[in-house]
Amino acid sequence: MTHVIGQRIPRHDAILQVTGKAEYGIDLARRGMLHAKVLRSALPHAKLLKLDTTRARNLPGVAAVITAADVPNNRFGFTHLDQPLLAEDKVRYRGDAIAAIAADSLKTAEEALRLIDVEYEPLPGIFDPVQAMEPDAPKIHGESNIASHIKIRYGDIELGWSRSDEIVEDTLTTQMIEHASIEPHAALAEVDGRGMVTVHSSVQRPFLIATDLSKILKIPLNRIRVVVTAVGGGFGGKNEITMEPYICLLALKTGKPVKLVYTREEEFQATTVRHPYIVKYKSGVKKDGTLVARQARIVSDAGAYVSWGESTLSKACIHGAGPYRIPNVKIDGYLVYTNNSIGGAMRGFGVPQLGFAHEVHTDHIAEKLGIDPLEFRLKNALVDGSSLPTGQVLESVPLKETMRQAVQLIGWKKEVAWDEKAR
Amino acid sequence: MIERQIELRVNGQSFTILVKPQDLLVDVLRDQLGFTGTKKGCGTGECGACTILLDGKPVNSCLMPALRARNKDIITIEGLGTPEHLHPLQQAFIENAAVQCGFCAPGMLLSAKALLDANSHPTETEIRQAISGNLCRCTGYAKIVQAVKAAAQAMTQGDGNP
Amino acid sequence: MPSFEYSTPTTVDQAIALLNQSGASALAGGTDLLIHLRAGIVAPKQLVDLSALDLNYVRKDDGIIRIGAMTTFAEILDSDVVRRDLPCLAESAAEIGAVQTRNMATLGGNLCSAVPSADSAPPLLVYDARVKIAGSDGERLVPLEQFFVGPKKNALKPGELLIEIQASVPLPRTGARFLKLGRRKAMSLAVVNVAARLTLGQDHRRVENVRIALGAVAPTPRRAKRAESVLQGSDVSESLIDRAARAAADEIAPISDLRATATFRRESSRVLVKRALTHAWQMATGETKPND
Amino acid sequence: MKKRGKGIACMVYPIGFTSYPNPSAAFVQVNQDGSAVVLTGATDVGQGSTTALAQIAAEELGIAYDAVTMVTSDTQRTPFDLGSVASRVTYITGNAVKRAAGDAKKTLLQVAAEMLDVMSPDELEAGDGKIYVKNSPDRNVSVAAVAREATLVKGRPPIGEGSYNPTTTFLDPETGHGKPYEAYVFATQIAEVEVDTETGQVDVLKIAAAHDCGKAINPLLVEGQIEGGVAMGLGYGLMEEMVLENGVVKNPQFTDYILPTALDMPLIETAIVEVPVSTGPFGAKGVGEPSLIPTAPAIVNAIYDAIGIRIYDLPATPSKILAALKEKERANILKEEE
Repeated sequence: MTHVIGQRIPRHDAILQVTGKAEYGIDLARRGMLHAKVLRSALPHAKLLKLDTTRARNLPGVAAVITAADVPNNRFGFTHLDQPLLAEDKVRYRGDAIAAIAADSLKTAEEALRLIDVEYEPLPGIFDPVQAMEPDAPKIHGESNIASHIKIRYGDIELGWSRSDEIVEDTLTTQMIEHASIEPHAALAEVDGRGMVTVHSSVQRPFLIATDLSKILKIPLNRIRVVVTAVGGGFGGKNEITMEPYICLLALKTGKPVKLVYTREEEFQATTVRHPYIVKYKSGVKKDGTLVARQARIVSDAGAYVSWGESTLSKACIHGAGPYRIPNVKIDGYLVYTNNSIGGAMRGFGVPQLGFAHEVHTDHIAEKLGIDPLEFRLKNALVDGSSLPTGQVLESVPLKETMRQAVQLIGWKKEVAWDEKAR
Repeated sequence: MIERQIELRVNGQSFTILVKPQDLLVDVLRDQLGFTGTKKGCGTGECGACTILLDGKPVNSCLMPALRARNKDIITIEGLGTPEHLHPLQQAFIENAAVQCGFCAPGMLLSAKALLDANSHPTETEIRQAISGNLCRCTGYAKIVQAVKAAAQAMTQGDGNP
Repeated sequence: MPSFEYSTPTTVDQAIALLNQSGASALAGGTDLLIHLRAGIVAPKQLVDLSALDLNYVRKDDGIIRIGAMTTFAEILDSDVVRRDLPCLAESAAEIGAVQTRNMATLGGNLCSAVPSADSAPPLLVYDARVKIAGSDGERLVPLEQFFVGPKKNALKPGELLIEIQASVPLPRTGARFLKLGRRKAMSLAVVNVAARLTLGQDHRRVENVRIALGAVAPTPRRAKRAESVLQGSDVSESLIDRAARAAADEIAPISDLRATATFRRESSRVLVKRALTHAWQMATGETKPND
Repeated sequence: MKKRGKGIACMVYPIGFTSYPNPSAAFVQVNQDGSAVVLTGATDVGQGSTTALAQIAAEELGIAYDAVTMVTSDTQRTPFDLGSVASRVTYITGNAVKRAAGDAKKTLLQVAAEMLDVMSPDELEAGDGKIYVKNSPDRNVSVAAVAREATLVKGRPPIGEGSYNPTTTFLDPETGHGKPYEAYVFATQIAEVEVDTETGQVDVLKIAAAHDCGKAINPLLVEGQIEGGVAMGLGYGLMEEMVLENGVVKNPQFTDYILPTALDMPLIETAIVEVPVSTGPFGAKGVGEPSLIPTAPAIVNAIYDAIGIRIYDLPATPSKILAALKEKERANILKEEE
């Protein structure tokens, strides 16, 4: 019998992609469609004193302008409902949207953007998450800039230190990263005679977009349809709503299809990023190379809103001990508001940051002990039946086998003994 | 600003159109003529998604006023091959999984075509050089390089119909 | 994109007449200008497209190599004359952008942009290139060194046009090398770029003539004259090259920016000057062929 | 001088959402000609999930890959799916599709049992577009014939539904204990680099990437995910960085936000470590996100191996490497003077 599983079958739609026939978000077009643009904050942290859209509205060719007052439910967020769709009394980062415009041409929409009058009262900004944790730091939301604190406790960390022959400490930092899908965010919204709102968008999670739209627009889910176009790269950047509510509101207001495509600059300034992390590791180890304790303190720069920051940090903390058997673990993760770009979902969800940190730290420990980095890893690697610091027992753990096969492909600096039993 | 009537030759076909001086070739191709296979990823000539062939040479159509393309031969992805009659490069891109999200593919394919037109037996380095102006965020380029090699082989063996 | 008029003159005189109108801007390859237009950094009333001027050529006559200002970097790379006589310029052309950029960007445009990192500037500086400038009062020939007057500022007066780049065929026993550090291997603006040329005397040891030029380490591409004077007239040696490289690193004025720190630029300038001179020396003595 | 070094990095990564329920659902209909339509809300963002899901449906129904049409990602045409995130589609949507196909197959087998005159559908298997009696494959009937019989004679169109939600628990807020995920994958990457000790330039020569993904539904696509992840990891390790000044992005274009080009990518050698898991569809787990995780640390560890400089803050730029080399030189001179 022939099996389909395991076959090297090319993508089902590759023929459309290589002939230029795949329809991406940026390719959408409707007769009579309007083009939208979004006004972003000129300051990283400020009170909004005045917002006057009269001049923009009166520009010939402008079909509609929306501000916070036009949004039925202006708050969204996954774990924290902290983000306004359009700024109300305050702006918290340079990507905050203040108003959106639909016009008969992109050029008119761009021109109208410049005719919106905004008066700000600048507030002190805070851009360093460590400073933002200080009690007297300017506050971005409410009473504290610490949006969440995640804890993992496993074994007894003090006992771990007391049993260690050597303790190694490192501080590692990672930078802010953009998803940089080659296709920018792009979507088109249209409303039919029955009041059905249809959004065609280049997104990774249509059902999340639909439920968020339903809440924001206060329209039941059976009147909202999200259809995903060909997606020109996602990597987590097209995980959540970005532009869809604006174009839906503008389409509802004008009765015409509305399209919005972000410029590359907007992609960088106004969409989510990979969180920068500061990770302090402290590990205790026996002379023979057995890891006995590991502590991590993680500070994540959330940016102006939590978005997926808490779930990202949580995943990072869970994997903070790395792929190793360590009986005593203590991990603390802090998610901190700043006036920087918003950290969101991105491929690896916090683990690339931690992966860099624990693997460089692990090499440092091996060096201190004078043990080969591969041998040190083999000695401490997770195996079938090992536990993570969450207490979860793992079943299928071919970690050592991945080490063996990687070495087979490229070679290693010295011969190591491969344990036959522990797969 | 006055619109001017110009003739553009795209994929062997002539089009008489009205353009403004500030109209970019990429927008004219996509919005006026419907060649939406030409993609737009940055607007600053850095990603290569808008690559077209101008008199056989790859250029970024986002950095070119449409007026400048008068009297030149333009090839877009739609002119490379169709689903019914694929170019060997397109065939090789499909078979070697050289496309993931596919957004860079049109520009990438045209850069590769210009290479193979000039050099039927490119080395791996020559292939990488030829596509180094086309960013891909999905594939790590490995399968793209493989596909170009495979197409070169197919074309020199005469299996192809370039 | 703002609105503007567009003209495509077919003679240099026509182009100059158009460029004399207020708000006119010359369009060469467009790889810089179109980006600036889109970003609103410039807003010309009129673009004067130079592509119909017949300025795409590389010629050699009476020991002078003449390159039309509208010659693209792809054409420079293809030119046997450039590859043989000005190999260092060919090396820099190969490092500019990627294929698409090289098919569009022109030598004249790169020089006129006068950005500190312009890759074609250091090689032409070490070949003592001159630029031919046409204006309503006729033509003038300006040493390239005097063409760069500030960051993104060139010596063109309003209404003037750079039409040709000239360099003399180097003497025998000449070696030259262009080296560039970018942040990746293609599509990279120079973090530091360096060109060096050495012409040795008949004894194959004495430095008859030396030129060293660097980019991205000062407000303009510039020669390192103190470094040149270390070598000029002396017998070339490894230690002398070392001293010259140190002198070059001392006389530049790098800054820290997104692309690199000033310290890095200074240190790597020293290394690149040393390597470029060493290569040029080997080439001048015949140990190395161009483009090795 | 150029010095070479090798560095290793390992990883554990989970499949699916942390703790929160994250179900996927699917509908399958087998047409009268033996082809099938699969409805799923999962989105193919380039990773090839739609192709892999079609393979799962085809395998379960015992029909050819080409006989499956996928309808995806439309909130009013396809059933709920949490989305293409968290490396979850092959595993979770894959399980949903397999269950839906299995559900449709149940009808087929019941009808076929009568057609082939066997006591129980359990005696039957599907494969190669046929339904046949286990151990006597000569006794068979085509899926098309069965589907036609089921639909037009028995009046029971072979349709199926399925959903899957991994078993997870929320974490204790004080201890972090619980079962946040159902499955985990593991990986090792080794990088070989060459560092120019005078300029701090790092040339990545080769990367070996060995990834556990359970069972590879489609090795071609798995390789693509690994190679692409390595490229993203290389950018993370060596070049990419958004620079903000007072909240303003200073490099909002590809001019100064540097992604790797084809010339920057080394040879990538991949190994797919296949250890099927009982909970995954045909043993599959996932590979989407993990492929980028070990790359940056493997490169940074290789830099250390080459020149004895450990970079603690990403990206490992030549400016940082050269500064560290100079610092080390100074320290060595001081040591010698002591």
